[in-house]
Amino acid sequence: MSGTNPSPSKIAESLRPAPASDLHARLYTSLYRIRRVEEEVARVYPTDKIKSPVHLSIGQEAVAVGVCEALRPDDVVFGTYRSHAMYLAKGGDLNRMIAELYGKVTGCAKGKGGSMHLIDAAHGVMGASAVVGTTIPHAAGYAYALKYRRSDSIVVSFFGDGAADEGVFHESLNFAVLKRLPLIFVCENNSYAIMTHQRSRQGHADICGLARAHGLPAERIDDNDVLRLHERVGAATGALRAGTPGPFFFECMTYRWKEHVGPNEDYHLGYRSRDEAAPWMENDQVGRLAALLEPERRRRIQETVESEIRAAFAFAEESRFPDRSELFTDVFKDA
Amino acid sequence: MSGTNPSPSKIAESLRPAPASDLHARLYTSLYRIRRVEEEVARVYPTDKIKSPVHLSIGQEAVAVGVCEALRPDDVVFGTYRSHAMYLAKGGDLNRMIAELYGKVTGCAKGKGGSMHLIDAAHGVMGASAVVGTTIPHAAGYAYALKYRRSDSIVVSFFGDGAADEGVFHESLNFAVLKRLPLIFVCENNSYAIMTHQRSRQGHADICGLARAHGLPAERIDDNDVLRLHERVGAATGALRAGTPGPFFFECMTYRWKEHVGPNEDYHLGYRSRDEAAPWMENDQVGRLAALLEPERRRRIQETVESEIRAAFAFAEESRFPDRSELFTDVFKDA
Amino acid sequence: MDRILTYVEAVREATDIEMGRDSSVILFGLDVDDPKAIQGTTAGLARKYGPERVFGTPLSEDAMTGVAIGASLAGLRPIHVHIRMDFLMLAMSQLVNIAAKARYMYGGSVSVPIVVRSMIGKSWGQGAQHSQGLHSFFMHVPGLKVVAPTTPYDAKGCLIAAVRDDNPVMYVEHRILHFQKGPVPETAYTVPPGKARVTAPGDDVTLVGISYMQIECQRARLFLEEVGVRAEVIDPIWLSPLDTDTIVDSVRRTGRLCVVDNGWMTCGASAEIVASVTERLQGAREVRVHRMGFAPVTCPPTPTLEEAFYPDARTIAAAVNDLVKGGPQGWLPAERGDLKTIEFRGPF
Amino acid sequence: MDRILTYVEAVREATDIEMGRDSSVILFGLDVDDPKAIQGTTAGLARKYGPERVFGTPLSEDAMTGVAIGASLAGLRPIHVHIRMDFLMLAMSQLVNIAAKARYMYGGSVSVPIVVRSMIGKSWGQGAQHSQGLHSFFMHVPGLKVVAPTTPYDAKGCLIAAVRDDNPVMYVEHRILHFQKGPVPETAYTVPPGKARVTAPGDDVTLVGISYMQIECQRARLFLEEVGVRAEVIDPIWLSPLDTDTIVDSVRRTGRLCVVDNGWMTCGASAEIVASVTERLQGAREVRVHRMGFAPVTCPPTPTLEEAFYPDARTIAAAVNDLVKGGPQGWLPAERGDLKTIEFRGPF
Ligand SMILES: Cc1ncc(C[n+]2csc(CCOP(=O)(O)OP(=O)(O)O)c2C)c(N)n1
Ligand SMILES: Cc1ncc(C[n+]2csc(CCOP(=O)(O)OP(=O)(O)O)c2C)c(N)n1
Ligand SMILES: [Mg+2]
Ligand SMILES: [Mg+2]
Repeated sequence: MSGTNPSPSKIAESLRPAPASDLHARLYTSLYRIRRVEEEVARVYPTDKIKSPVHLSIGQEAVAVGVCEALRPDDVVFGTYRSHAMYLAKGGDLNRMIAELYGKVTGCAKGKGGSMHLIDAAHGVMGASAVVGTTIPHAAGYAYALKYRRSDSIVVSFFGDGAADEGVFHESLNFAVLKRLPLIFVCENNSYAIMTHQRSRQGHADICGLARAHGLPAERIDDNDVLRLHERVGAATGALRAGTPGPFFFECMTYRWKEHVGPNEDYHLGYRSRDEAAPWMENDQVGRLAALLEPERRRRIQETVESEIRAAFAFAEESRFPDRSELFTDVFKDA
Repeated sequence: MSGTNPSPSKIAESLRPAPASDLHARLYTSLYRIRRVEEEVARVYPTDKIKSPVHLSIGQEAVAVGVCEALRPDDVVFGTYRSHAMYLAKGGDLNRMIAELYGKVTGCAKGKGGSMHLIDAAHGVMGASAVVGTTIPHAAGYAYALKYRRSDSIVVSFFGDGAADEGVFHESLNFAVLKRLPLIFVCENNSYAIMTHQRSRQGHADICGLARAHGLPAERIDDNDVLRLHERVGAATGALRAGTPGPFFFECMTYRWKEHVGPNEDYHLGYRSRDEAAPWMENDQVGRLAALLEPERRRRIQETVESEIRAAFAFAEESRFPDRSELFTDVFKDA
Repeated sequence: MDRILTYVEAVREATDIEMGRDSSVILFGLDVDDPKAIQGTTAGLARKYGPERVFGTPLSEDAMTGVAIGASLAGLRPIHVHIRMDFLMLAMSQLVNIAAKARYMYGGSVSVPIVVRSMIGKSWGQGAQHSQGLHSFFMHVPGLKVVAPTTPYDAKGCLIAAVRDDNPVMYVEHRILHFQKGPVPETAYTVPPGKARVTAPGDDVTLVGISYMQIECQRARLFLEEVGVRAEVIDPIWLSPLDTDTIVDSVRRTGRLCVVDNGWMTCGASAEIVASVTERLQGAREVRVHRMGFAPVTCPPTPTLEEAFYPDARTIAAAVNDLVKGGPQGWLPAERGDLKTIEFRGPF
Repeated sequence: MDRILTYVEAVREATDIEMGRDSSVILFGLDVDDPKAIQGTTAGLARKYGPERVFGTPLSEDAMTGVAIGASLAGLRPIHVHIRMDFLMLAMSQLVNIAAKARYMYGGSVSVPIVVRSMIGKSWGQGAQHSQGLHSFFMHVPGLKVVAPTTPYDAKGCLIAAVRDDNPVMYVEHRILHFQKGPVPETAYTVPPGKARVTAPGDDVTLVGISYMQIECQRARLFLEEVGVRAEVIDPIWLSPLDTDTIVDSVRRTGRLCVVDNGWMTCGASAEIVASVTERLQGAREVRVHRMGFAPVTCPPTPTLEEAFYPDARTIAAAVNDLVKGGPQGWLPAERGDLKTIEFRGPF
């Protein structure tokens, strides 16, 4: 069913936008769609129909959306266990994502991956891993192959502030600079690794500074502003396609509204306060972009998205679980 | 036999120096001693009496000597497979070092370590590893313990420019900064990892810059100047003992005169030229310090060292190999 | 009358006792000091012993393992905690190349008294990278001790023994075992290395269950009673050093051995136990052997496949029945409420 | 008449053939492009195929393994070289958590055609960290293929097969095998996964030798002739998938199995082979088994201890003789000039 449901940009286009607000419509469509999908995931979660841990991006959507809307379909992204937003923003198939969370054979990994290993190679979503930092070098290797093949496609590596604690982060940046790869590193810095703040893990806590020390042009975007994110990353993709050697680095400050894993809030645990969250919620990009659209148009986007979501959950519900025989397939690829 | 032979400083003292040139005598004694020991190792090597690969420090002695002469006996060092200089400069037992190279039971590791795993805990030489970068976090852990114990001893981590390619280098620096450890990182930058130049491995090739990005005060010492090394590291140890929080970082540019491993030169291989080596050889610190000493005194130092070296090789020759029963000891420490 | 604790409480109590007894014991690892406190196994310890002795770490498994080793060289006794065993793959160089070898390659002049706690995950979609039982890697390498306690009693006694051991000990937990309850004395007792325990007597077959599979084996034993098979169940507890004698003695009586591991079989603990029992009894006693473990695939999160991935009490009982009766009996016990697998509910 | 090449030349030729055939094959690793060219196995390739296809890397085993995986996801076929197997411990997370699992956990939508070459060291004081044979780790994890060729013929055929395989292949070399000479056809032939080879016929005992130990086993066989024991020698070649059938067929005839591994025994390849042969033949044939491998200690560099650390032709012959005659015979063959172990001379 890959491609049965349109990518955010396609939806927006299908709504024949006035060129000026075209971008806003695209960004809003993607933001709203991701927000609503995850709200539905959170709503359904207590029923135990979702057979997987869920690491929600609610509050962080702007990063995935701002970045991915600046990419081409043939560009490629790698992510983490918290990749619902990235997967959808890049055009990953929604039906197959929800089916994967349900553990159904129609899932993007046939139920063999779960929510932490979303993939949709046809749309450039090349995978996500539950071991922090492990996909960063994959992005570098993929970018090396693109450069070797003289492709003008670009790779984006998404990871969190916690991944910057890992040695592989540095090894990968160094290799990317050494080989001048067509690669954009995007650190989604939500200040926490589970419940441990960046300052409790990083002596200096300046991830952009580390990237610069490896020789990368690095830019911190402090306010989760989807328009600015889109504009700055677009400048980088433009430069790369124009032949400027990579890599580029963006540290995108953002905030996770929900608990690290699961559908609920966790402000009661005391490791962070609602006050800390408040400014981020006031600066919610979904609401902000909604306000930029003319109401009738916004309503039509919402309707399209809502029916798409209803269809996706219905698809997952109706799909079957894999047969036991599936257990032994996909270990090796046979010649 | 630990301690049967005097440490460099002890030799120098025993020679009753005029206070002014005391430092020069100490540095020269240590430099000359290390140079001569390694020249003897290289001379003996073709006889196959040495049952171990040898990674000689000839040309690089100034770093180990400048640093270690600024340390106290109770300070601790960790090193690499190229640690003959560090071991001797810190006061490691010479007899037991040569015996270890010979694979004798009287060796500092009873013949179970070989030249790549020199240790002399009694003199603060806490070990060396053949896997690049692996002792860097050991130094951090040891320093953590010292700080926890409220000791004013200091740990020095010696490693090469190649180790700075490894993720563990970054992870260790970050932890050391996070915990403000009494630790001095000393990168012995001889520009090569085996035959691969730093510029072929590091996209940006600025190791001090990386250290600064982690929040360390970092200083590059470009000219292998033993007096400057000693003075600058002395300033750092002084600050640490005076309560300034660590860690500190030094990148010490130096040059390996011999092949990566083994007793010979390797300029014929073509990965580097004699011209590149020439300025380093002209700037030889052994000769430089020799010239600073009054001839009679220099002669007496040389005599003392030469007889110590003769004794050490004789000791190794006469010592026996371990019995086969030794194979099964030292796997575990029994309660 | 006995005091009942959970496995989690037992681990926490053992840590508390040792930290109280010996100021050289420190505890660190990702999230040991956060509100969830590693399922509660470290709850309250940061407050009680302070941030110098109990601290969360950066995500730096390789360096932090080296830090533990370095601290141990200076006389501390670090307990390093990992919420998933899978993450130890980032620490293999320090564990295999250094911790296991330091004492030997330094000629006995140092020792490395560290305890590395790690947890095997299961169910609720943990999937490929949160479910591995890789203890056989550590059994393979000389210089490491490996323990996988299955009861609260052993969890406490083995952890105290591990902390007091002067050598590196890999302490293997299982997320589902954390929910087990059982009697735990208040005293600071140890369950020392190298001794297995017969957890249930029987004469027809010897059933060795490792880590969580010990629970399934004990349930399987009850199922087997339905078909008149009396299984002797053994918990090796310590996988290295491994108490082969206790297993051999049992198999000498029963003549049949089934080893069920909470991991893959190829070059696994089950291969080792089958091979060494065979070596020991050849010529003396004819023996029938069988291995069970993870299916030889990556762990799938979806329930239908995950169920087929793991051995459980019923599939174990069926296989053992066939082993004892000398061929396929076509018997699979019916589910029994009293022998239901505890399901650990997500999200985790 | 046959063309004779060294193992080194065979590896180099296989790489050259595949790189010439398929532009998606690239070669990288520390020092592959330096004057020593990994013992010569990569000699001239950097010049011939250019720095984009053949390049040295930073000392970053973890990331470079991830780079190989990422490049393979984009359709390249990387060969990643490590001068010591010990260094793979820094790459375990990428190998075990990603390479082995990517195809499965992504539901078959990707494949990871990478070849990881690594070398086991021996002698000349290589010691604790330059001598390990850790192939059993990779046999343990589903999703990886493992091959350990011992002849120049197999070195070439297995490497070509590995490069053409669409899955991750761990290609295990041995520094001393590099010096072996043997016939190697010029054609681009493959020695495909899953087939062992009987390297010498015999009826009294089956002798399985892994990696370098295959050489010692073939020498042991000649020593055994002195005491009238005819050993059948088998080289598994591929350790995963392992050709148990060929070994079982031989043991069914001989009734005796001795497995000699170039690694530790506990949870090692020798445990696996002994366990699976026992499982397969139980009931059908009584079998005597014996395992040999590294002594259960860290590898010592000093010659007197190193000699005791490794099995060799004479100690293997002695053990096999005892196995065949059913008890200690007190026979240890005298050294024979024609059966001397090649000593690889340092410095390395
Ligand atoms: C190598 C590794 N260590 C530890 C963990 C446990 N863990 C899971 S998520 C997480 C936090 C990662 O934080 P970050 O990278 O900032 O991503 P975020 O969850 O904030 O999106 C940790 C420590 C892991 N999955 N992998
Ligand atoms: C982790 C690891 N990778 C590769 C090697 C192989 N190797 C041995 S020495 C060496 C070069 C290290 O260079 P550097 O750190 O600069 O130290 P130097 O030899 O110059 O003193 C390499 C790559 C190793 N020993 N360990
Ligand atoms: Mg975060
Ligand atoms: Mg160097």
